[in-house]
Amino acid sequence: MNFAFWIISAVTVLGALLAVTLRNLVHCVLALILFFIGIAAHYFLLRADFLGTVQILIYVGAVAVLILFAIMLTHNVTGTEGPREVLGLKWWSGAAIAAVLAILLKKAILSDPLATLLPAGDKAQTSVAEIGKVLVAGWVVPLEAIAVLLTAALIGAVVIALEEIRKSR
Amino acid sequence: MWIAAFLIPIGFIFGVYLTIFAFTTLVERKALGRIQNRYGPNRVGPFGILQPMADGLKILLKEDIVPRAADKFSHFLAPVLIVVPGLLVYLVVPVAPGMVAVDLKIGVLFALAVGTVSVIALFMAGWASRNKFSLLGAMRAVAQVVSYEVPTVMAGVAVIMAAGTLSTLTIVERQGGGILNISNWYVFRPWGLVGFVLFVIGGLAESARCPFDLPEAESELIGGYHTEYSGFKFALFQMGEYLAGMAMAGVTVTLFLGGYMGPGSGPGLVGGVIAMLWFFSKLAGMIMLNIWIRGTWPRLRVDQLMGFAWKVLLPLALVNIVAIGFWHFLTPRPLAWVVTTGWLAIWVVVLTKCNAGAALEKREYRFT
Amino acid sequence: MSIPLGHYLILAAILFTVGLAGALTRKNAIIVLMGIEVMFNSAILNLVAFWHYKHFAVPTAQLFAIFAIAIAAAESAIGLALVIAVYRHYQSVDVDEMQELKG
Amino acid sequence: MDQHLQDLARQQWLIPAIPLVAAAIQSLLPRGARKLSAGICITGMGLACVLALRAFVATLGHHEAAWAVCNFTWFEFGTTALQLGFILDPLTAAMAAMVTFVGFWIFVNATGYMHDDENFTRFFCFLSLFAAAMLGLVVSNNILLLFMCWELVGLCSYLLIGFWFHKPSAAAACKKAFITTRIGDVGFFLGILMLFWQTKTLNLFNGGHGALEQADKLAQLPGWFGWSVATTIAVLLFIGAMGKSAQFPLHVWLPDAMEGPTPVSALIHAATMVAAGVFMVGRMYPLFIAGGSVEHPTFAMDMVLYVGAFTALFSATIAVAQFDIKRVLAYSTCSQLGFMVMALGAGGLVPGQFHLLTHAFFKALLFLGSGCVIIGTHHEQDMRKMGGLKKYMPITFWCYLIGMLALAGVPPFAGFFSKDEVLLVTFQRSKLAWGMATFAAFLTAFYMTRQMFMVFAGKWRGGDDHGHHAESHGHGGHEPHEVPWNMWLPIAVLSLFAIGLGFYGGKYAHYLGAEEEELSGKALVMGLSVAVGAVGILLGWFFYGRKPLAHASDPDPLEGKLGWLFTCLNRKWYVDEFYEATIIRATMATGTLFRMIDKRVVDGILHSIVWIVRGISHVCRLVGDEFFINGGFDTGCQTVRGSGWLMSKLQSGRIQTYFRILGLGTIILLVVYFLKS
Repeated sequence: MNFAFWIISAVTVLGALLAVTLRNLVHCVLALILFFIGIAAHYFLLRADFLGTVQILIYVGAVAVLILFAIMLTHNVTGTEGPREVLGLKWWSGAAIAAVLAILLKKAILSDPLATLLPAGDKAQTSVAEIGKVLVAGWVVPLEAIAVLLTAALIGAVVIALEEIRKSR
Repeated sequence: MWIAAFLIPIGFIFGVYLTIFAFTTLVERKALGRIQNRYGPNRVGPFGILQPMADGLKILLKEDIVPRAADKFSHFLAPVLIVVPGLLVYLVVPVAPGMVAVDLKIGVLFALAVGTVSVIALFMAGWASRNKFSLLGAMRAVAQVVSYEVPTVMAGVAVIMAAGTLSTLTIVERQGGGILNISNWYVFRPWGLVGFVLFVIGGLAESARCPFDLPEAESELIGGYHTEYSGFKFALFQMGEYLAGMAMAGVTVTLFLGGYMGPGSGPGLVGGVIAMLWFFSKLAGMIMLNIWIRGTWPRLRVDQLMGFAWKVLLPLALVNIVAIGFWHFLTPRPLAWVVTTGWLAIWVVVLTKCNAGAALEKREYRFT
Repeated sequence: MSIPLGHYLILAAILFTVGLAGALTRKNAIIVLMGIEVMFNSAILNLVAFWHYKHFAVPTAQLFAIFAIAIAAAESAIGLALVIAVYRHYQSVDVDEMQELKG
Repeated sequence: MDQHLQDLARQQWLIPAIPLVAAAIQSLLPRGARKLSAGICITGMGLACVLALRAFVATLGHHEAAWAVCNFTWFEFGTTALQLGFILDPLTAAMAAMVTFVGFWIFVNATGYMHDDENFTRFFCFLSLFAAAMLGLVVSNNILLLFMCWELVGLCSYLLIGFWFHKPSAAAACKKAFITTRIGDVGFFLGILMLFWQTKTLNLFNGGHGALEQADKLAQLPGWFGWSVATTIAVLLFIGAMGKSAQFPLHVWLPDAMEGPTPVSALIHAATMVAAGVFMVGRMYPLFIAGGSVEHPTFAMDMVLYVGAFTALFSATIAVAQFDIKRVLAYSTCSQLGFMVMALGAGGLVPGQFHLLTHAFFKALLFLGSGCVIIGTHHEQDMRKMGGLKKYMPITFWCYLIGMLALAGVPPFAGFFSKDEVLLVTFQRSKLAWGMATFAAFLTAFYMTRQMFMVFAGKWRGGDDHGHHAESHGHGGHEPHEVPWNMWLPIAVLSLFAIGLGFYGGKYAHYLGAEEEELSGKALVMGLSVAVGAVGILLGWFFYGRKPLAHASDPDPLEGKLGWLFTCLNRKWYVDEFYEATIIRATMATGTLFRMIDKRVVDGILHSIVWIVRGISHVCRLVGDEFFINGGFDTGCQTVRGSGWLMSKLQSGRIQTYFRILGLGTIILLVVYFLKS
């Protein structure tokens, strides 16, 4: 069971790393998609199936495509990155900060007693229906809020992107 | 041991569906021939039965050309990604009672989610071949798939609300019973019928077949996103396309046509076999429907296609959800029938009326 | 034999820092957005891990996760729209060139 | 009667006012208004003359000295009030009448003399201004007003002497006149100050507590050099008089004043201005005699006496050797003034004043006569170039003769009586002075006859010395011609007075209120003076009448006799040269000395101070301002800008920088968290 965890986390980390370091934008997106699928797999491992599918549906289906479209719109079609930028002070400082943060987090996690908590065993997995019921019953207001937020985001994105067409004509 | 438990369904899926794919190509060409008043392929083997094998062999022997400027990695990966979602859908399609590769509680959602992956594959294919036409074709395909996916999912929501569960098995079970295991099919419900139509149209659009086969419309884009592919990759593209089509057909069957439910299908071995027979016959029927449509309907224009998806199908799907709502809460059955059919009829009229202008506007030619 | 929570936390931490490093070092705005997406997902993974190990019975965690994913999606949509608009102005998505809002 | 006098006194100020107004009007007239200007001037003088005579007549009838004063407040500041006043007494009345009458006729003569001068209007404006000043001096009862008019008179003499300012000699002469009189005025001014200081009032007669009424009180107070205050004031005032009346040390300006037109000389240097000094002494007489008696007079009286006597003798000697017709008369005036001063010094107020009056008339006559001669001979002034004018200018000759006889002291004429009185008084006082005076009288008679014969006898020597020049003009020498009526009428009138005035000597004494007293040795003095006069005339005839000069270039007969003495006399005893050598050089020397001191010492000090200050300021700028203030300030705002710049770097607009800062922040928080736990 846990070797699946290692494989999937390896895949996820690889995806993330590649997404960040690759030169070719489209390859980055593909790596990112791999990363998203890795995360979805983790959700399945953690027995949060619904989340897994939602993750795939939203991220892989929508966000990845969105990013691809963004790349298409803002880049020359070849999508190749410009000349490899010199690893200036900026690059090193960024990496240094991230590394230090990683060390500190790791130290924090290891020192915390929670780290050694073991899974509670195979209790009944919450079914999607349950989630649905709770969602609609207890969390209706947030649900509606999220709905409004998403519509607003939708309209906002359209307005920002569209402006170009009206202007160009 | 548990690995074996995994391998058998995978083997079944591969074996069954791939052979169905092979023969669908043949049947399609013969049917189109028939529609076009000509014989289909009948040279290879009796009545052209061996034509698929010949095609397969031919494609295997063909040289696999990769354009120099192409993006090696994604060029190679694209065909694979197109095939995978098609196959993944079959995991959740119940062939016989209890016989489903994986009985996911969120089967339907999984099937639909996986469908979205194909979008990326299309794009990668188009983009990787560094060809303006293929890129245009890919962009069109992506746009089309994405815009038709939404109404399809919404239509599926109606069924899920009716069945109350996402698991495909339970949905099929719910459609059983009734007169000869048929009357309970969702297709015989008003909202079910609307949902069925939406699903069929969605299915055609997603697999870019017939009226919506703009991406690789020969006359305009010389084959769309898979122009640069040749040899086995091209075969994979064909396979992916057909599998996606059949996958949508399978899902349609499970959701609306009662899956393996039919007179005589039951839990036992014999019932199971009869159920499987019912399932595959319904599947064949749906495929024939696709081929039939392909043979008869003209290709849509891009703006008509997009307009149709967002201005007609989506509203209809939302209306359908409302209808299922009425159906669910209006306890006296006939009242439910009247209300939902009336509601749906009104909306159908309204939608066709307000979209009439857009859809059928007279096309003015610049160079008369 | 099963995996302790610590592993997931470390995994999430690593993913988060990788995302942060990406966001910090890369010059391309879209890559930065992707970095941010990675950070988002690592956070949600962390949340789900905690849910799985401590409050398995309670479904609300998943709600939170869903809401978080929804928000992340909206955010990335807006982000990308902005990037497109900025691109129109700057004719490039180089983060360093977008300096006009300076002190 | 007294009320009438009081009214007249109150109208006294009109006499000077009318000529003043006339002068004001004339000053506004354009150069072309010649007739109008002359008319205004003469009418103004005529009116003043009428008023003066009216006042004179009013004072005649009184048995004792008719006397009225009118004081009024000029202006007040704070508690002290400055008062002015006018006086009507026999002295003033007589003097005013004389000045206006003689002035009138001189103005009439001037119209002829200045006939072809283009600044005609300006000349007559100055004349009326002068008349106003003189009359103001005469009628004032306030010593300050007197001093003001005194200065105005000095100014007018300057203007009139220097009338032909384009002649350098005239310009120098008017300056000389003005400065010499100013020197005298300094003494006068000190006297006024002392008088005011002691008596606290400037009015001479103010109902009891006027300046002069306190003379006896002043006599007791100790003044300078051991004299009493009164004597000191008297001495100072006399110095002023010496300057104005050309007494010995300060007489040098009078001969040079002849540069002015002849009517000016007649008016100013014969009749009026020079008489002002004598009049002022007469006016201030109580101060002079205060503290002393006839037996042992005060020092002031002695001083006046001997100065007068010496001046008379001295200038008479110079007059003998002069060739310019006007210079002879100038020196004669000088000696006659010496006689008047001597008379005053000898205690004879009345003889002095009476001689002043008579002298005014016949000296004005002589000057106007010389004016006529000059016009007649076309501006010829050198007696050697004249001669034989008797036949050409008969009227002028006869009037001039009368004037000469009066001056020489021939009995029936005015000059004899007044000079005799003077000699008589001097005889009482001091034999030395009387001897000098008598010799002076002899010299006077001599040089007057010399002048008569040189000018009127013999033949016309005009044009001789230029010899060939005259012929080249083709029509022989310029024949002298008789002067028009408006020139010889005045001298005719004046000659009448020169004859008749002498008989009124006794009446004049009574008029002035002096008590009649019989003086000893009257016959001796009178006889001697007549004899001396006759001898002088005979000698004059002997040298000059018998064989008048043939040519202008002939040497003067006297010159042969006297030799070096004659040239010495002609050079005016080298007094001018002496002054030039001593005083003027001394002042020039002191001037240059002070200039050197100023240049070296004062400038030096100043420059060094300036240099030091500049140095200090330079240092301050360098050290203080530049280094501390600017430096401090600059560094201050530099740091502020620097920090500002630093902060702005943070807001660099690059998103990733903000991200990095964010990361840094979280790291720090974590570190703190670890450190704390």
